[in-house]
Amino acid sequence: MTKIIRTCLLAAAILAISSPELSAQGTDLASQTLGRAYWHVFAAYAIGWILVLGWVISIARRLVSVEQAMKGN
Amino acid sequence: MDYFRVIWTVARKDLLIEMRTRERVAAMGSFVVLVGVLFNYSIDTAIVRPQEIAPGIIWMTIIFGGLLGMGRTFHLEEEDGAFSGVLQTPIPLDALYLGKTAANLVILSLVTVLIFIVFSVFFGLSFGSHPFVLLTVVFLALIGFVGLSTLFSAMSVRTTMGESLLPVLVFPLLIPMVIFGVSATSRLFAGRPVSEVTGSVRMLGAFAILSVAAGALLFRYVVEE
Amino acid sequence: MSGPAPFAVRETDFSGSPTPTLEARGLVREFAGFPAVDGVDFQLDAGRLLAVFGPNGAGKTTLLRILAGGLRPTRGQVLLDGNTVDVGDREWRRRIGVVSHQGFLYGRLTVAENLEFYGRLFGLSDLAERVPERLAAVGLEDRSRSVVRTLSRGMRQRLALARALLHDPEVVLLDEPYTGLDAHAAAILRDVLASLKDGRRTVVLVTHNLGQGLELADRVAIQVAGRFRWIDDRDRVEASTFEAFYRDVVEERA
Amino acid sequence: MSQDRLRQTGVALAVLGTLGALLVLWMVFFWVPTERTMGIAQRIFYVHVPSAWIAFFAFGIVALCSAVYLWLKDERLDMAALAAAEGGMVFCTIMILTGPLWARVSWGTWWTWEPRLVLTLLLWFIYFSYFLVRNATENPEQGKRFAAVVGIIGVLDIPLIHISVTWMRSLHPEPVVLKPEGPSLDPEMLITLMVGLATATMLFLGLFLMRYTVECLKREVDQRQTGAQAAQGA
Repeated sequence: MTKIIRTCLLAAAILAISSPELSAQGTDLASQTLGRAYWHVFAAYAIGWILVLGWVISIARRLVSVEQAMKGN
Repeated sequence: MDYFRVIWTVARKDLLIEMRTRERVAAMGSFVVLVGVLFNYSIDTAIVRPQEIAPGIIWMTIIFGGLLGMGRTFHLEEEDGAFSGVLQTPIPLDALYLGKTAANLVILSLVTVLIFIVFSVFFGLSFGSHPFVLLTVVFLALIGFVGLSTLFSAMSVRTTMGESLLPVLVFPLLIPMVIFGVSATSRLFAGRPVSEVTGSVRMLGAFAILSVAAGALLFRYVVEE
Repeated sequence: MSGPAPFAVRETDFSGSPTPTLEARGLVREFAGFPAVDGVDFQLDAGRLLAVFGPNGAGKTTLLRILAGGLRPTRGQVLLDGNTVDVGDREWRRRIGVVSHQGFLYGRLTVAENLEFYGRLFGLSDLAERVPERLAAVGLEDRSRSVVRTLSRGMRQRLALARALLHDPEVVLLDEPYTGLDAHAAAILRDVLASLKDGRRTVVLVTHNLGQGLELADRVAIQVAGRFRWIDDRDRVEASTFEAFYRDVVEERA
Repeated sequence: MSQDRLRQTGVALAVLGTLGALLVLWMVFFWVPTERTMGIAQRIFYVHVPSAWIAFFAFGIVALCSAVYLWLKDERLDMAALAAAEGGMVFCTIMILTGPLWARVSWGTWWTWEPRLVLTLLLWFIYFSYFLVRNATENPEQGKRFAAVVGIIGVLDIPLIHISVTWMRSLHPEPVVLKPEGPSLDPEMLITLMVGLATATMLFLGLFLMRYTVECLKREVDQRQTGAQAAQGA
């Protein structure tokens, strides 16, 4: 599971950094903050995905254990 | 009429016990004095004027010291199962809650008076020129605080975590009291006109009513088994 | 000193009503899904005493707490004179008295203050006469100003008894009242229990002490694992063989 | 609705929500224009605000179910409140963690006493104590009631907390704070935000329903087990 997540994160990072937005930007803002800003945006969405995914996994695990208990009886 | 007699009976009993043992007042009182001493050494009076940060410190002392005593509200009920006996009597549970809240309010008011005395003696604070407004502000805030902490101490005494649970439960809810209490007292200390604190007084009033009403409404779900 | 206690009953209630006074219908109480009381039914006429025997953990105390209105049954109901009573029913609380192995007393208050406090909560108005009278009945008249903490265990039990009966309850519930009593206190308790059998008071006594319960009972029940395994009139039970029978019921040989 | 239907609806909503979340990702990184004054970091907005919405929405469900639970004593209401609280806690955590990321870039500091930030932090702690009291009693029924009381008091106090923190800020204006939802929200930004809100709502409701059905199943299993134990013991 962690492998998949890691791969996804890497892929998304590459996509994000190579996005045309990055080069189109830089006129309005001091360019030295841009890389960091993208990193922050990326981290924010990663956090969102990971936490929701964590909740999904925890629900799924409880579901599996409950269903096993039901079969066991 | 009967309702108020029940409140009075419960409050009187609590105060009678407190007068006999002085457990809670002693604990809170010494806490308050010692905080005053520690506070003196925790700030550099050459840089910070005590008068400027006193309102904040006073309110934090009220909250920490108060919670120290409020957490014990139901301990005196638990020995020999006295509280189960009280629950077997035909009294309305909200009256029971209001009685205990009233007793707590009296005890905490005494401690608060001590806090103000300690801080004025130790740091030579002046409390401004509107003592009655200050009294209203403090009293309203105390009602709200006692209302919440009495309810939650009834809850925490029934959990496995006991009193350590109380701050987690109560502190987030105390933000209105801290913000408006501190703001009003610092303005009064600084001798600002009363019109600047009426908004705070109103908010503290809302906080007090909300806490006590919610406590009276929900108390029965906390003590019911 | 310990003559029949002057516990009066209000005359208006129970005027020989033919309906069962206290009734339980299918009482079930679960704790975390586990049934502590599991389908208890009984009817008890006014003025009679039901003794419930059972081993530890049979759910006797839970049953008593439901009857006392301190615990809501998961299913089933308690009826008094045919009317359902609910937790929080204040009229019901006014009519019952509970004696438990706990005294429900404030250790920091004096003997008289304890009774006065509870008397006020029950809304009694004649406390000035009632309290000394009741203290005399349990032999504590000269200790009324002592702080409860300083009393011996037996004295405290006697005070607890006076407290429970202060408001002249029509229904008295006793939970292992003999636990930890000295001989003197036990004698007083026996006298008080006997005086409660004035034909107008309904009593439920829960105990694992067969002898003391059987002595006074009109009806006898045996509770095992939450259920009444057996219930019958006292005069259908032979006292000499009851112990063996009880053991058979508990171990499911009967 | 039967339990199976609930579960199917839950799964369907969750799948829709996941697709929506992918769409939001694409929109955020490739489609939506960059906000002029706040720059790229403003894109955090599209995960931050929907999370905030869910955190408060879920708390509303918690409080409502808790109040009715105390009143009607129906176990299902308590289970619904629990499921909502769990989801609310997840989204509240997302909100609290993404907030500082944004603040760091646009305001130059990880934490500011921005009222909504403070309010969320306190909301998080109220959620936290909801779970704390729930698990800190020997009698689970009591824990459920305690949690319900916390939920109700929380929802009553939140408006007051909100007023006080907002009022506090008007006293001490922040140096650079610029409201993200200023008047100049581009239509693209608005669309992205709307998609984000819809996505979060679907995701939350779907997972909430799934969590709720799991709790129902759990209770069934518990009952069966104690039934079996009672039968064995008898």
